[in-house]
Amino acid sequence: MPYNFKKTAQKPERFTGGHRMCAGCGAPVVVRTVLRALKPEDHAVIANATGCLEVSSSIYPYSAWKDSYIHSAFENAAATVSGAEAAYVSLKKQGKIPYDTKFIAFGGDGGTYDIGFQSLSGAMERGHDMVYVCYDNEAYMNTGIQRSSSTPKFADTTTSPAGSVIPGKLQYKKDLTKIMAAHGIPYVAQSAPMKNFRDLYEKSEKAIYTQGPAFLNVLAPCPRGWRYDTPIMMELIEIAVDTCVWPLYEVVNGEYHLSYKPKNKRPVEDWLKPQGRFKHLFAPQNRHLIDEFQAYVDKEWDDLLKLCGEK
Amino acid sequence: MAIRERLSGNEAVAFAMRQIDPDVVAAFPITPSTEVPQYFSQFVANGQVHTEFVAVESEHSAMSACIGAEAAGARTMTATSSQGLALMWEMLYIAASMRLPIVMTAVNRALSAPINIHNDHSDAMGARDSGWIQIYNETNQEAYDSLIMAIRVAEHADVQLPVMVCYDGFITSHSVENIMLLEDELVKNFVGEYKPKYSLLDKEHPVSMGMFDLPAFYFEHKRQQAEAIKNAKQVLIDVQNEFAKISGRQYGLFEEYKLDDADIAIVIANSTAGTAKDTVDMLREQGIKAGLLKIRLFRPFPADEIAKALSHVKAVAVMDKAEGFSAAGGPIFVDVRSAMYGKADGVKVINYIYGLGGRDVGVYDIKQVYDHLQKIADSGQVDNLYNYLGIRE
Amino acid sequence: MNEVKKIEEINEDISWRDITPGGVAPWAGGAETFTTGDWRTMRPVLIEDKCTGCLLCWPTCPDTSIIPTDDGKIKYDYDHCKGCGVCVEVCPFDAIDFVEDIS
Amino acid sequence: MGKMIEIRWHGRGGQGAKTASLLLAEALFNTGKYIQGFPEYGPERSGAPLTAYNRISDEPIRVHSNIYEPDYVVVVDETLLASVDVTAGLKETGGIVVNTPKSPEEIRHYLKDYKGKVGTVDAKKISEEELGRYFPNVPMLGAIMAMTGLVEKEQFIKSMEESFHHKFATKPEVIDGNVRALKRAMEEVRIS
Repeated sequence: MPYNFKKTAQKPERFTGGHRMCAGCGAPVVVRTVLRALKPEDHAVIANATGCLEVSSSIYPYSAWKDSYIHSAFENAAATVSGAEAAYVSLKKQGKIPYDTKFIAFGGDGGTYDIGFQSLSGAMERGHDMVYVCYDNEAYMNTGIQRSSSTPKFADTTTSPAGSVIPGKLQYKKDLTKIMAAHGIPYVAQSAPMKNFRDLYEKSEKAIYTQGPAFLNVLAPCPRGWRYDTPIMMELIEIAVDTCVWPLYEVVNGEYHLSYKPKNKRPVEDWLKPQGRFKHLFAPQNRHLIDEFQAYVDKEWDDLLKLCGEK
Repeated sequence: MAIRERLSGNEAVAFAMRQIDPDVVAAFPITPSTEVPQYFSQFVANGQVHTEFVAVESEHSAMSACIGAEAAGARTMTATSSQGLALMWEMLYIAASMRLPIVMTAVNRALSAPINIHNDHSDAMGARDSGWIQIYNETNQEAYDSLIMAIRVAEHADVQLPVMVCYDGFITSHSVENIMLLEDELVKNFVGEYKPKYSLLDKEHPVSMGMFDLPAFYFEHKRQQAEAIKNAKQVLIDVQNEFAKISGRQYGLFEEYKLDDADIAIVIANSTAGTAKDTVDMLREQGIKAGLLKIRLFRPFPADEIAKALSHVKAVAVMDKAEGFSAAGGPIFVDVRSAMYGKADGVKVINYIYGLGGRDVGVYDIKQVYDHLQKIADSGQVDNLYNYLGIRE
Repeated sequence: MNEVKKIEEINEDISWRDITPGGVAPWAGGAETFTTGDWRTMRPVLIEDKCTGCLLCWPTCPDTSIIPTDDGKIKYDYDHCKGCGVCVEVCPFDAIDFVEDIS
Repeated sequence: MGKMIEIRWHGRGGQGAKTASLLLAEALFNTGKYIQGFPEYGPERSGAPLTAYNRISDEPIRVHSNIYEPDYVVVVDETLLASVDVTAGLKETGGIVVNTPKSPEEIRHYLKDYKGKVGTVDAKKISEEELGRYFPNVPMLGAIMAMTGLVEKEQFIKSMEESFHHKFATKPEVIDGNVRALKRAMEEVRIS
C-alpha cells in the first residue's frame, strides 16, 4: 500500500508520553515511528537493551510501552527477544497462541555495535523472525557520553576527549549496517526519521513484515552528546543525509538499493559545524582534519554508490 | 511400571527433559554438560518433543534466551558447566530477580585458571547466592528425579524462581549406571501444564518486564524475592512427598546416613557422598559410630534442620569441593557452621577441601577424615580447623 | 501473593507484599499517568490560523504530545510536552510559537 | 551379598575401549546386575593411551572413585604393554586379557611377575575375519567374559545379541559378524 502520511497519523500510538527521556531526544521519535509500522491488530513483543531508552521508558511501575516489553541486560536484547520468539514458535505450533506476534528489539549503539554485537550476530544468524533496531546516537549517552565504535572520528566524548595533542576519537565509525548485510539476512536498512517520515516508516514496515531476521540502523540525534540546540534536531538529520555522512539505503536479499541521493551533496562542515562535539575541528590548525573527514565521507559514499549500482 | 535402565547422568537428564517436554531449550556446548543439549537436540530432530531448541552462540545468550522464552510464558530449560555458568553469571541474577522459573542442569566442573575440565563444585558454589534454588545430587537417579521435581518447585506460585539441578561432571554425567525411570505419562502428569501468571505473549494483557526500580521499590522487590526462596523449602518437601507416591523414592531436604546414633559425621554433597557411605559402612563394621549428612537442597539452606540433625554428634567435618578463598573455610562449611551456632554449640566442626579439579577421592581417603574426627571426638580438641584432603604437602 | 494493585496504588506507602513480583508491570502504557509537563521551561503554542494541518510536526515529537485533531489540525498534550522545540523548528508555516512557560 | 568386581580397560583413543566398557556394562545390566561404566576423561585425542572402568555387582553401587585395585584388566592394544603399567594394582586373584597373537606365556614376560591369570586373544584377526575391519572391542569383551565367568556363557551371548540389535538397528548386516566375533573370542582365548 502506498505511503499515506496523514493516514499513518490515525494509527494508535504504541509508545506513550510520560517517559523520562531528555527533552528533544531522537530515540523516542525513532521508536514511535517504527512501532507505527505495525498493523494495529498485531501484538508485538519488544526487547530493549539497557540504555537511555530503557531506563527512561520503564521506570517501575510506569511503562511507556503499550505492547509487551522486556529488558534484561545491556548486551543481550537480541538473545532475549530470540528466546521470546522461540517461545512463540513453540507455543503457536502447539496451538496455544492463536494470533500473530511480532518481535522487535531496540538497542542504542553501545548495546548494538559494541557490547551487544555478539548476541545480535548470533540471533541474526539463527534466523529468528525479528527486527533489531539500533537507534544510533553515536556514543554511550546513558552513562555520560563515552565513545563507542559508532562514534565518528574526531568526535569529542568523555573517553575520547579532544585535547591539546589528541583531536578527539582517533578511529572511524564502524560500518555496522554493512556488517549486518554481510550476515546474508533478508532485510537490512539504514534510515533516519526525516521530512514526512516515509523512509523510516516504510523500512520499518518491510523489516517487521519480512519473514526472518531484519536489521534497521537509524540515526537518532542526542542533543546532550552532540551538543546542538535541541530544536534543530530534524534539520540536523537532514544535513546528515545530505552530506552523505548518513546515507539512506537498504539491502534486500543481498541487493543494495540507494534510498535517497541528494541533489546537491553538502560539505561535511555543514554537519560538523552545529555540533559542539566537533567544535575543536574548526580551530585554524585543524583544517586538515575536516579535509580528512570529507575525504573519508566521499570515499564511503562512492563505495556505496558502486554497491547500489548507481555508479 | 518403572523402567529399569542403565544411563549416564547426562543421558538420564536428557531423558527427563524429553519427558518434561519443555517449550524452549536454549543451550551452548561445554564439557561436561554438552551431551545434555546434544541428546536433547536429537529428540527435537526426531519430533519426540514440542520444544523449540535454540542453539545460541554463548552461555550468556543461552540464559538471555531462556529469560526471553520464560518471560514469554514458555516452560524453559538449559544446561551448562563451569565457564559457561560463569559466563551466565549476570543473567543468573536477572533470571531469579525477574522471578522466571527456568530449570537448569548444572554439571559441576572446576573453574579456570588453570583450565581444567574435571569435577569440583566451584562453578555452582560461585552461583549459590544468585537467587537460584540449588539441588545437589549424588547419582544419575537422583539427578533425574530432581530435574522432574524442579519444574514443580520452580513454577509453584509461592516460589516462581529458577532451579539449578547440580551433579558431578564425568563422575555422574558420563558414568553409566543403573537407574529406574518413570513412564512418560507419569512424568507428564506430574509436571502438568505451565500456566504463568504473566506472559509477554498474552496479547490481551501486555506486560512490561525487567523494569527499572528506583530506591522506592528495589528493596521491596528483594524482600519479596527473599520470601519466595524461603517458601521453596516447604514447596520442595511437598513436591518430594508427592513424587514419592509415583516413584517410591522419598527425598528429604538432605539425606542422613547412619547419622542418628553417630559420634562422628561428615557433611558432603554430590557423588562423593556415595563413596563416603561405603566408608561409613566399613567403619561401622569396625564398631566406629560414623555417620553422614548429604547436602541436597543447598539454596535455600535448611539451616535449622541441618543444625538439629548434627546436634548430637561429637565432631563433624564439612567437606567442600570448592575452595572459597575466604581464608575462613569453604562455602558449605561456612553455612553449616553458622547454622550450628547457638543450636549445636557443643559439636566440634572442621572443614575439609577435597577433590578440586577432578582429584579422585576414594573410600580410604574419606576414612582419613573420619580418623581425624575420631581424634577430635576423643580429645575434645580441634587441632586444625581448615584441612585439605589428598593434597601433596 | 496478594491481588494485583492498580498502577495508582503502587506508591511508597505499600508493603512489599503488595507490589508485583520481579518488577513486572502489568500496566501497559502506564507511563501516560506520569506527567513530564513540569520539565518545560518553554512552551509551544499553536497559532490556529497559520496551521494548515500538514502534520509535519506530529511525528517529530519525542513525547507523543502532538495529537492530530478531528478538524485536521493538532493540539498539544501539555501534561507530557517537555518543551524541546523540535516541532517549532520543523513547522514550514511558522504556525507554532515558542514562549516562556511561566505558570 | 555378591562381591563387587572391578575391571580396568587399557586402550588408545579411537579404538573403542570406552565403547567396550559401556558395552560390557550394558550386557551385564541386561543380565540383571548393577553396573558402572566410565572412562577416565582427559583432553587427549585419538591415539593417546586411555583408561576405562567397569564395576559389576549384585547390589547397588555407591562408590564413585576410580579403580585402583581391579579384579581384571583388559588391554585392547598390545603396544601399550611397553608404555603403561597395565598390571598396577591388579589383584593376583584376578587376571588380565591382552589382544595379541602371542601366547599367554610370551605375554606374561611383559607383565613383570604378575601371578594371576593371563589370557590372550587375537582380536585383530578375529575382527578382520568376521567384521572385515579392525574393531577389537567385541572380541575383547568375549575374552574377558570367558575369563571372569561373571555370567553364564549362553546368557551373555544372548544379552550381547540384544545389545547389538539395539545398537545396530540401522545396519543389521553387521550384527551376525559381531556375534560370530564374540563367540570366536570366547572359544579362542587362551588362558594360563
